[in-house]
Amino acid sequence: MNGWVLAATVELAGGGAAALWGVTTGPTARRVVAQNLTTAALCPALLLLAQGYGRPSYVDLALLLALLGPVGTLVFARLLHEDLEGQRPSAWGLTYAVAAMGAVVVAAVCAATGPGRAMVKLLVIGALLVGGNLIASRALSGAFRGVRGG
Amino acid sequence: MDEAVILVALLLVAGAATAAVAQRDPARQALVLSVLGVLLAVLFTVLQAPDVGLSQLAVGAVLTPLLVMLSVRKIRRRGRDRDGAR
Amino acid sequence: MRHLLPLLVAVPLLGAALLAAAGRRLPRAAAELTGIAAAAVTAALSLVLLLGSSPPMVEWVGGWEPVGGESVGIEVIGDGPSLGMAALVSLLALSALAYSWRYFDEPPRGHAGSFPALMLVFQGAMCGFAIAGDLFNAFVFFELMSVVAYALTGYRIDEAKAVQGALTFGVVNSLGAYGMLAGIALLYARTGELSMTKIGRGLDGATGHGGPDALVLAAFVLVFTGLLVKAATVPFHFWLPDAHAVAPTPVCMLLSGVMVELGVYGVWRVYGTVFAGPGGIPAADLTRALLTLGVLTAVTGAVMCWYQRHIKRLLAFSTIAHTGLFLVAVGVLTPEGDDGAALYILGHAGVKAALFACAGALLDRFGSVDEHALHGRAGRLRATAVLFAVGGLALAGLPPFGTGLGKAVSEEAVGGPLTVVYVAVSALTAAAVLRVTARVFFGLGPPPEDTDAYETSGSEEEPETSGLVGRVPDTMTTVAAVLLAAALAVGTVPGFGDLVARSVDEAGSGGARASAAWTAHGVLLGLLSAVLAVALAAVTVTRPRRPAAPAWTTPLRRLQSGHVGDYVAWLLVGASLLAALALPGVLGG
Amino acid sequence: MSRRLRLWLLALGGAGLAALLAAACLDLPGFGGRAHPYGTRAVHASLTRHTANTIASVNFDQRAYDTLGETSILFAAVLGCVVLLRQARDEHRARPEPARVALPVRRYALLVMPVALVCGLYVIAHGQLSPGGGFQGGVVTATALHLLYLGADYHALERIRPLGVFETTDALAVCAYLVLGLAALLAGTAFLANTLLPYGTFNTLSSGGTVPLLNAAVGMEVASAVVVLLANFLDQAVEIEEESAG
Amino acid sequence: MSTVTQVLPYLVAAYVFLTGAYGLATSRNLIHAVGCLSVCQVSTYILLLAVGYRSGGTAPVFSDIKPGSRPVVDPVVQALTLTDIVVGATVTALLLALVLQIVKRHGTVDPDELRELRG
Repeated sequence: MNGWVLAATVELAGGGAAALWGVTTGPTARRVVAQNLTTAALCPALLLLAQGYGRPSYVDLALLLALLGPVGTLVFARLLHEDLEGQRPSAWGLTYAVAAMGAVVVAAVCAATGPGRAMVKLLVIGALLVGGNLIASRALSGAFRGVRGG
Repeated sequence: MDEAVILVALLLVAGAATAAVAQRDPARQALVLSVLGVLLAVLFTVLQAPDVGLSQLAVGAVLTPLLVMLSVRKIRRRGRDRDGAR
Repeated sequence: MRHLLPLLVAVPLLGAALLAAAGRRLPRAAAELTGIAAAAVTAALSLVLLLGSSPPMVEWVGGWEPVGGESVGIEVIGDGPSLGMAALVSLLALSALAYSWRYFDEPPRGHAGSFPALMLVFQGAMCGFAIAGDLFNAFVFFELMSVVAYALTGYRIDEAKAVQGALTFGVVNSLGAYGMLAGIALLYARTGELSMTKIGRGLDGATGHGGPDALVLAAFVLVFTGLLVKAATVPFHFWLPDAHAVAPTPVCMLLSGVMVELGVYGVWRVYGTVFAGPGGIPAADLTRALLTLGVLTAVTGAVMCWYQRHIKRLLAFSTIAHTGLFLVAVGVLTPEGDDGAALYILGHAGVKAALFACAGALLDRFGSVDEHALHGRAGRLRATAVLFAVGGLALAGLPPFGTGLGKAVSEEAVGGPLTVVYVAVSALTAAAVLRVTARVFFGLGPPPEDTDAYETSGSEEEPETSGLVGRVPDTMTTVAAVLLAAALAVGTVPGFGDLVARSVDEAGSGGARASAAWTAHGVLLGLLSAVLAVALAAVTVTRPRRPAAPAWTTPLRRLQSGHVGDYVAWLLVGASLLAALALPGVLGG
Repeated sequence: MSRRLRLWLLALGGAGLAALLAAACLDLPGFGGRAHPYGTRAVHASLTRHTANTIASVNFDQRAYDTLGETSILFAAVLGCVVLLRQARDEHRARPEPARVALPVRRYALLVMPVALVCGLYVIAHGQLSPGGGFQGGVVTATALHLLYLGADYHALERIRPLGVFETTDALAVCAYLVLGLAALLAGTAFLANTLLPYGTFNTLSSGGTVPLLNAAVGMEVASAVVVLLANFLDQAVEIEEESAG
Repeated sequence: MSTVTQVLPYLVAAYVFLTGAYGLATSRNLIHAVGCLSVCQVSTYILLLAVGYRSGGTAPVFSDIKPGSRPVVDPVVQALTLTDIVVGATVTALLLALVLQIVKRHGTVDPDELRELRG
């Protein structure tokens, strides 16, 4: 029994199910938002798991997800911008809530790790996660409006 | 306890796989595939395979959706050009 | 010596990588010469290794020699059949590269070397699959050869049929390969090993009480589904005509000549090493499964072959028919059967590649491979005409061609009513080829009427050269002639049959020896097939009206729908059928 | 074949296969079982060769021959895609219009690109120590470059992406892998044997003999291969047009 | 552990394979079909890793734990899965390239409308 893993399980079940529901129903714009929030919901779960298993090396997964997840969303925002036009797919309340949760998780894991190189890595992940999430949301709500041929 | 988290991840992956098949529009399928990729990465982590998880993140979350979306875009652009030429 | 085994893979891959790296700067001739050189070195190497393959060699790549019988490395097998297949692959790849000499127009801009490079990777992959002694390693090279084959099949992107055929090929074969991987995973779960011999021993050790269980059956079905998809066995065969009929001719030579046969070889190798023990699938069940599927395949292939007008597609169906015959020979699980299949494969590779080479010459000369459209137009291609006719007769198993010897030995092995299948199937496929010869090259008989809508026509195809060629290049004719001569040599060189038989039996389980030489019985049956083929072709060509296809063939032809979804459904049905055929042994055990 | 008939066939085949697989699942050793003979041997072999990440040891040492096949699959697929997605006779290239991207997104892309590149290289370099390796890092590195397309436009990406160089690197990396294998053979051991270099100190960057070298070759190969692959798809999606579409 | 957890991972793998095959056979869009093929492949990842899992084990990566201090899961299946993922990505790319050419030459992505090869 391990509190970190339990937290990760809850986060995974809640975030994963919500993301799955969001990405399979509704208009395309809503689905892209759900895809974006998947990153934000599952990246903290990966951090919690790394902590729970006592394996600092698993943190690399969270790092890569925080880095690549928003890139994936930007791909959709860029290549689906025609579908997104006219709709304003922004769920800012939800976005901030999920970003705040990510920040809380990073802070908790940081507290458990203690200062050092590992903590710097965690902070980088936190920054990438929150920043990437907000930027991707911004991109979804019309950053590529003018894009035509490119 | 460890088994519970594996169970949750497995069920989510099964659900995402079903959804990916059920989405008949390729662009929407690509969205589900990218979520499936991330869920798989989590499943691989809980199965204690971080190497595979990293690989799946890199491929499933970005590369495959990007390839699919570029194909979709090419087809749409072609359709638009055709309509315009008519 | 055994350390050189991995070079069969490394040399062509190195050649391909160098070609791809330098392709932007190399002139075309230099690129093609490099390709031929790499293929030739590999061929020479495989022959040298083949000569030294008795007793069989085992190499552990990476130097992970077993300690106390356990190793963590990958096993590579150098015995007669594996090196024989590697040599066949290399020689055929060499002739395909020679055939394509200065041939294709328009290599992609700045990629003069890409076609020979892909061919070299294809060659390396097939060699790697042939010598693999580790099940997962076999899967890796299986997948490598598939991936290259998809790309090569779709090489002519301007051709609508080519890209469709390549996609069908890709989807069906990938699905089969994933099935195979799942089967490997099941075997790993049971035995915890990946080397074929160790898995076999693990299965035997795990049984202890009673024979195989559902796990072994499922693993068997999944692994064999992958292999049988490659071997184009009914009902996994639908992709083959769609892909082989549209691939560039040199690629067809490799696909039909040896890649499909590698599927049969895989069946032989995997069954013999993994599933033959008491913990595997009982011999009676395998025989039942392979004979049923093999006969179905042979008959379906032959009937479909007869009703084609697209010449390359006709040849592709004849490959299916012959693969069915190989499977039957392997399926009786006797040393004679193995010898017969080996000789038949060798002879067939030469003959089928030569026939494809001739069909390619037609395509480049006339921009069509349609029997109806070409009626009487190819009269001036004398050399090609002779080669095509001789190829047709060789396909029937006319002594003393290698196909005839292989057929005779196989018939001896299977015996009884199955002999009829051999005679009829080889006669029917050969008759189709001879019919084409008579109509296209000699203009005999009235032009056939276009009646049936449900078929693939071969007209309006792009030639593979830049524009139609005025005369068939000498290289193409020479390659076809050399290939036919090789097929002849398989049957005529004294002692060759026995040599093949000895090396196959040495590698196969049991160690029983069988001899493979001409018998009066075999010669007579070969002559019978050839006479039947000529008669059938003559009757069809000379009778004023084409005999209407019997009603029962129409549904058979409708099954070949070109729809990838249908093929996937058939793949699942085939896997279930295979399970049902092998089920009694598991229930009885 | 009609849709209905296909569904029936599918149901038949699917039911048979499902029954078979379900029966097989019940016969499988229970999930989480203890017996993994090969796995145990692999861990032991990895430790004797001073490779901290056993998966890297399996990939680049014990089963390096499989990885050769895997690398070749990627190499062949990229070569195949270059051939299949070439500009056909009836096509031409059109210059895409420059794109206007919102400023925050552009800033983010330009800021994250170097971070992603460093991350990719880190994942490659630590392949034999921590989770990761040539393949994972290679994909990340290649993806990082494409942030320029997302944050700016295709023209900007084309300027930092000399395609010929990447194609050559791709092929040369495969050559390097093969040459390392052949070197071991020439040195008197077996193909791809890890005996050329000292095994070094456990858990340091230079440990594991040839493992880091093979890992680096694969990383280089994957990074360039993915760049070339995406370039061909991007060309199709953005630049290449058919003549008749005018 | 209950019987359910003993076999569930394998059953999920089998289910995913069959689901993918169903989607592939009934697909009306070739890009969708290629996606379904990659779903089929996902089942092999799950199966391989489930086979190699060991209860209470951790990854055999010794950069942050001492060798022998904890039980480890099977590294071989992980290496196999890595290879498998590469294969999947490349096959997807190659098949998508073919789909693009089909669209150009046939003008459709619906397999029902491809009528060139039959009989």
